[in-house]
Amino acid sequence: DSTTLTFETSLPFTSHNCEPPSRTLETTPKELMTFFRDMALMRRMEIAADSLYKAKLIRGFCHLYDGQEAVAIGMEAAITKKDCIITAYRDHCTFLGRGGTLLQVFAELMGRQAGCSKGKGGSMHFYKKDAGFYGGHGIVGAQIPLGCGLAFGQKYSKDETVTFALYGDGAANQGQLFEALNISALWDLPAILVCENNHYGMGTAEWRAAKSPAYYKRGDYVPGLKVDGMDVFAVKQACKFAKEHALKNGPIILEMDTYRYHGHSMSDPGSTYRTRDEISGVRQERDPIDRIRKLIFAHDLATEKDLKDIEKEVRKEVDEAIAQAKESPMPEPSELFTNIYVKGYGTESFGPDRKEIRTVLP
Amino acid sequence: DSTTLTFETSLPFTSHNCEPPSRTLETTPKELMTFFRDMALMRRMEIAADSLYKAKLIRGFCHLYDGQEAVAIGMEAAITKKDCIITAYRDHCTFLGRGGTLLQVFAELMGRQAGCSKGKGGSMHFYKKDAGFYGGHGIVGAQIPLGCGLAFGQKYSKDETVTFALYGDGAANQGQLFEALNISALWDLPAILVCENNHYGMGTAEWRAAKSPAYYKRGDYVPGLKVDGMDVFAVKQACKFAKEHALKNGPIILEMDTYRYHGHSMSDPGSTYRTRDEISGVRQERDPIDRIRKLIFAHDLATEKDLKDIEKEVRKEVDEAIAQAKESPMPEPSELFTNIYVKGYGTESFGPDRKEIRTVLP
Amino acid sequence: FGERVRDALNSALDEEMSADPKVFLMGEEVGEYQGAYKITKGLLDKYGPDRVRDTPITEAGFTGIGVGAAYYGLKPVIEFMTFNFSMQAIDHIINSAAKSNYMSAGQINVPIVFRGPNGAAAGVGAQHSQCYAAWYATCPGLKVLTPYSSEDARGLLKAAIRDPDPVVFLENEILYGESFPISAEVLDSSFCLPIGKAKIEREGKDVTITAFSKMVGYSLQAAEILAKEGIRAEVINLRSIRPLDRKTINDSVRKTNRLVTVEEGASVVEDSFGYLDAPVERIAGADVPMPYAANLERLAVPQVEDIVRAAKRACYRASSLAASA
Amino acid sequence: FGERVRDALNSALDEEMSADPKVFLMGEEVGEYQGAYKITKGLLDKYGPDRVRDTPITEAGFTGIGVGAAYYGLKPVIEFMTFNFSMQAIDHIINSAAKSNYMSAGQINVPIVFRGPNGAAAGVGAQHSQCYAAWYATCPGLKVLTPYSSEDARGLLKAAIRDPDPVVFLENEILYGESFPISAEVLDSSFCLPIGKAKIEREGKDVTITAFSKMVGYSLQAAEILAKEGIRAEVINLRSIRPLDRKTINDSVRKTNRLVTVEEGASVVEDSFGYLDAPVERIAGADVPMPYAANLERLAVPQVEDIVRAAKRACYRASSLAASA
Ligand SMILES: Cc1ncc(C[n+]2csc(CCOP(=O)(O)OP(=O)(O)O)c2C)c(N)n1
Ligand SMILES: Cc1ncc(C[n+]2csc(CCOP(=O)(O)OP(=O)(O)O)c2C)c(N)n1
Ligand SMILES: [Mg+2]
Ligand SMILES: [Mg+2]
Repeated sequence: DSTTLTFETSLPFTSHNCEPPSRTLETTPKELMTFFRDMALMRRMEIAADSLYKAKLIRGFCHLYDGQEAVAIGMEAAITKKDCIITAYRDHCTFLGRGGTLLQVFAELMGRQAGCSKGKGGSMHFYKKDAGFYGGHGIVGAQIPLGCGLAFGQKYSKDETVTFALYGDGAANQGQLFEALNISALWDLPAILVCENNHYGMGTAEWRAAKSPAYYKRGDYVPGLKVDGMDVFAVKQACKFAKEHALKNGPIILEMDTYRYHGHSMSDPGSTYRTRDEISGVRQERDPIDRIRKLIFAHDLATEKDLKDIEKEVRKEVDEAIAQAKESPMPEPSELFTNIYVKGYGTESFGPDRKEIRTVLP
Repeated sequence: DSTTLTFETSLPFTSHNCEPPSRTLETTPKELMTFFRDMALMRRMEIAADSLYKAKLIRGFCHLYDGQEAVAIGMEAAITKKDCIITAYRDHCTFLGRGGTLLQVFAELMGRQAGCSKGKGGSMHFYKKDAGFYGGHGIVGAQIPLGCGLAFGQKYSKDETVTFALYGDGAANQGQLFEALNISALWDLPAILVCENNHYGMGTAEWRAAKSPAYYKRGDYVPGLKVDGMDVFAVKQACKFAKEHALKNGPIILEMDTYRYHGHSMSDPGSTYRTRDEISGVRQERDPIDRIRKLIFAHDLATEKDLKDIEKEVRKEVDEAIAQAKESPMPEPSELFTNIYVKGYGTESFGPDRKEIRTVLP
Repeated sequence: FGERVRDALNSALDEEMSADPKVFLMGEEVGEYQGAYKITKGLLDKYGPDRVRDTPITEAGFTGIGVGAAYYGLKPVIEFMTFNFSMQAIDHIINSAAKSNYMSAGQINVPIVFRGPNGAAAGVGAQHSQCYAAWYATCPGLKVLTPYSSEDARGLLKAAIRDPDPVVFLENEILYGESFPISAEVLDSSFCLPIGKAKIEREGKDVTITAFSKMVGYSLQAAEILAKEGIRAEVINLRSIRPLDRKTINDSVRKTNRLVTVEEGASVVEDSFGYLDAPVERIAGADVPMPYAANLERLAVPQVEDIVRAAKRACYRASSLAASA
Repeated sequence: FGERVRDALNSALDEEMSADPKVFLMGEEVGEYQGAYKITKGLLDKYGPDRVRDTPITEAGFTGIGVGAAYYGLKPVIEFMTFNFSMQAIDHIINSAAKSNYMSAGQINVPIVFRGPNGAAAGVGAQHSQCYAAWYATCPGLKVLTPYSSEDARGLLKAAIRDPDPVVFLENEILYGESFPISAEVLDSSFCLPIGKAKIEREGKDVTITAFSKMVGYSLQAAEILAKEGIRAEVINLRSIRPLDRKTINDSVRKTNRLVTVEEGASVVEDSFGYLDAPVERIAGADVPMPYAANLERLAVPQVEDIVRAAKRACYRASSLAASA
């Protein structure tokens, strides 16, 4: 189980202003099997969220990550929970990758007490500070300077850790990225900007939003690396490389070439601005789970049935978490007024009818 | 007077993603003499503003342009008043270059009715719409997208004209620059971004504010040109080139290597973050007026005394304008409430004491 | 014969674009995607990509470009996918748009419309639910319109586009799908509403209720309930919150002597009005970031019963005062 | 024995930096230049470039970085050269700082201070004179402090830095150079003021005047003038506008039965208070962008005589009402 397997990433890395890491890497059967299971779990979780949404158990926005699992998993495999991660609203799987539970995910999506944000955040606002996950941000691009700020904290505290700030191809044009990158470069912050290029920002294809969609080069004076984001090993290799680089030399950009299978959010069928052929082409040729499945078979690490069994297990886990989440009560009404300020540091607050509800804050 | 003189710009142009224009250019004695006079007038105007400020006849912020005159003059020489210009708060000379009068300048600085903004704008907010000058903006960097918007208007209206948006080296790091540039490049807007690199943003040297102070390259996928901004002919040549480029291919960046002699604004002595030697070195070796003076002598176009006479004339013009400006009355109190909305389109407004002053807007 | 607010907005855009070639649209997903909320549906096809401009997700950049185009004399209509994202560009709305006519003593007017859904939608959490009415309403140089019905949507949007000053046009996502009866007059392409005039949606003598946007509907429901208890509420749809139609409010209050202001976000109507028998009753958004959970969300925004209660309080207090006098 | 507000702010920063290594400063020109208004003078020398960070002119970027550092547990003090430029970064102040503790149900608190001069200075025109008190005061999750005197400056800034929540700290450029008497207690490094408590600067029985920042000084001058005419004004320095010390205001109004609110920018204190014999009198900035010319500028902001007039109106109206009752 811990024998070493050696192989190459699907594609060579393309680099900008730096020497790319080696394509050759090592893994173990155990790691391969873990990757398979973890990605299958994420996939199943997102598909279940889709159903729950359609059943009206989840409200508002809900952005699913299926197709992009290799990025979350490969990144986690390269780093520790002392490294920080921050991302946008498409955050369910990132949270899971950091050690969040399915129950916390589903309960949050349904607005229940057992949710990771006690039902107060919703789909876009997951956090797990104890494992270095700082959200879950709804404003496109805002998480980039925030992530550089985490990196600032790490460097200031001499923690020898790094921050991965994830953002989409749409976000990649945001001015605050360029501002934060310049500051990070001036101050050698251990910030890794990870552009998850799924080729669309909502309904806008990358080339319609960016004059130069070569996102790994957009840092100009900052090094960058283009990575096959559908290959969990390439992601892992790139993140390891980036972490070392960042600790020594400051910021670097990783462009992950990936794909989202779902529409942008639940209101987007996801098929008006791209062809069904394009989607099924990616599913057939580049699916990150399939790639691992094939590797497992190629190395004879499990049978078709073994993997089916894992998928069944995963399905059960998800179903159980959903059942549990449904049991979790809605937040107490008094929670409306908690956490506006740190406990003990607020004063008072009012409801819509100030004469009726005036609360001394906890 | 209209014989052709041929010579070379002080330095070769350095280019990014484009073929630089030729260093060789032609001028006439007339143009040379005009450049001298116009720059001398600007210089004198700014020095007079300095005195008026010290005499407490000008209040608030006041940013002087002396040292940078070649940029305003060279640019005007290459374009027409149908082309647009927009700049930041250091706007007195740009306004003059567009055909504004000394009286309008000084009256505005003193907050008088005869000011170009009737005393309501102040030093940072000069405009001359009829000559394509759109201000005069106090928020660092904001004028860049605004300028691209003017270029949008020109293209939309098929006017075959271009916009020059001027900004400082400090402003060059602003995120909105990168946002506007991307959009301009996507839409081929005839926008010319002119970075007046005077090497300091307030007290911050360029290299402390920018990881890459090669501003002509900061457009990444957008072409750029580095220009000796102390050489009015280089500026003229570059602006002509840029205009042609922009009409055909969309945006381009011009970095003008220039220098401000004064402090950032009147409260900055300008000598804590740079040495007096540095300043006097530039004055001696690169002064834009001196350069023209030397060319005039080299081509025997005027005597020392001729130029002295011009300088005297210029001084008199300035003094007269100041005298006139002092005669101009303060705005009528009723002007407090004009121009909040377009005439006839407002409703009412209030003074600090709503019970006392409630005005139906003009 | 009803029309949805969405269609009313769409037809207003369509007609103004067809009437004036200087009008163009710009924003995220307004073109090929037909609008994130389909307000701009069909307009790309009809007017082409020069006049319906899909932008990257860079609000500061495209808003600045819009304002610059307005300086030049075009009439941009800028869509914010939601007004929450207007914060990225708020410097251009305030400093570049609202103040230019004044700073230039009338040289540079800025005929631009900033529009999009504002305030609470359903279940979208704290970062996507803010109401910007109170902020923009404090800014001289801006006009701030808040349509409720399809008539409002058409009439006010057309007015906003024709206006030579910058207009912040605050729509409401939940109203987009609502239908309102609409007259032939309103459907006429010449139809337009005056900026700064409120509309009395329901007449009454006992208490004045002012509201805008979605809260007008709630107030009408409250008035219905109050009527059953013999309280005749006058419901004023403010339509414009800058300028505020003080005359209409004052005239109403002079009649009813009682005022309830209803606002979904932070308080806007901070004027003191005369002729009051009872203190102004204010119903507004709770003093909390918007929570996600459905039950908390409901507690965070005004409900019909809040309005009913406040109106009764105003009436009973007033009458008890009168009795004791 | 007086101290300038500038020095009070400087010493507060100095002491809190020395007390807590997690405190650091960030902003434009705060280091080598010693601060555009010299508030951070000497601190770079004393604490070094790791803790006194000069930034490029990119407010969105460095504010976001500051907020991120606060997520991580540091205690950043972010200087805006003036609060006008906070608009570039306002999304981070509101969406990233103010809402995070709530959205994360208490996981991510944000101990950060945003400080700098706010509101009108002298002769700096429309884009550099805006008062942001009204905007920030509407935002749950933020605390908004508005020092007037040197005591306020020291005590409130130290409180802000020690506080675990995001604090918007609105200074006033014109006050920087003003000296105020200051006690030994206030000079002690342990000194700190509670957040949310107003201070009665002058006691009086006839009319309550609430004000913050520079307007406290104007109100005290007005009270002096009123005293000569036999009107004893109570002047409340609000110190904090979010939270607002309703109790102190209410207690005062219960005594005087008359209220004048004085605000340099747009109205903040929108609460209704009970016990009033006369309607609230509001003095606030004029409804115009700030003009440059000195005479117009004076008309645009409240003057002492405006306060005097409003106070008299409140008193005479009240007494004439009393007479007619
Ligand atoms: C500042 C801002 N503008 C607009 C939006 C609306 N919006 C949410 S997600 C999104 C598309 C983002 O695309 P991308 O960055 O590629 O990320 P992806 O959704 O593909 O993961 C848009 C426009 C927003 N949330 N924030
Ligand atoms: C957004 C913003 N931040 C800060 C300021 C304050 N400020 C005014 S000018 C200036 C320096 C700008 O330097 P640069 O862009 O190089 O232009 P220069 O003054 O050298 O012409 C600063 C920081 C401002 N006006 N706007
Ligand atoms: Mg994308
Ligand atoms: Mg400069």
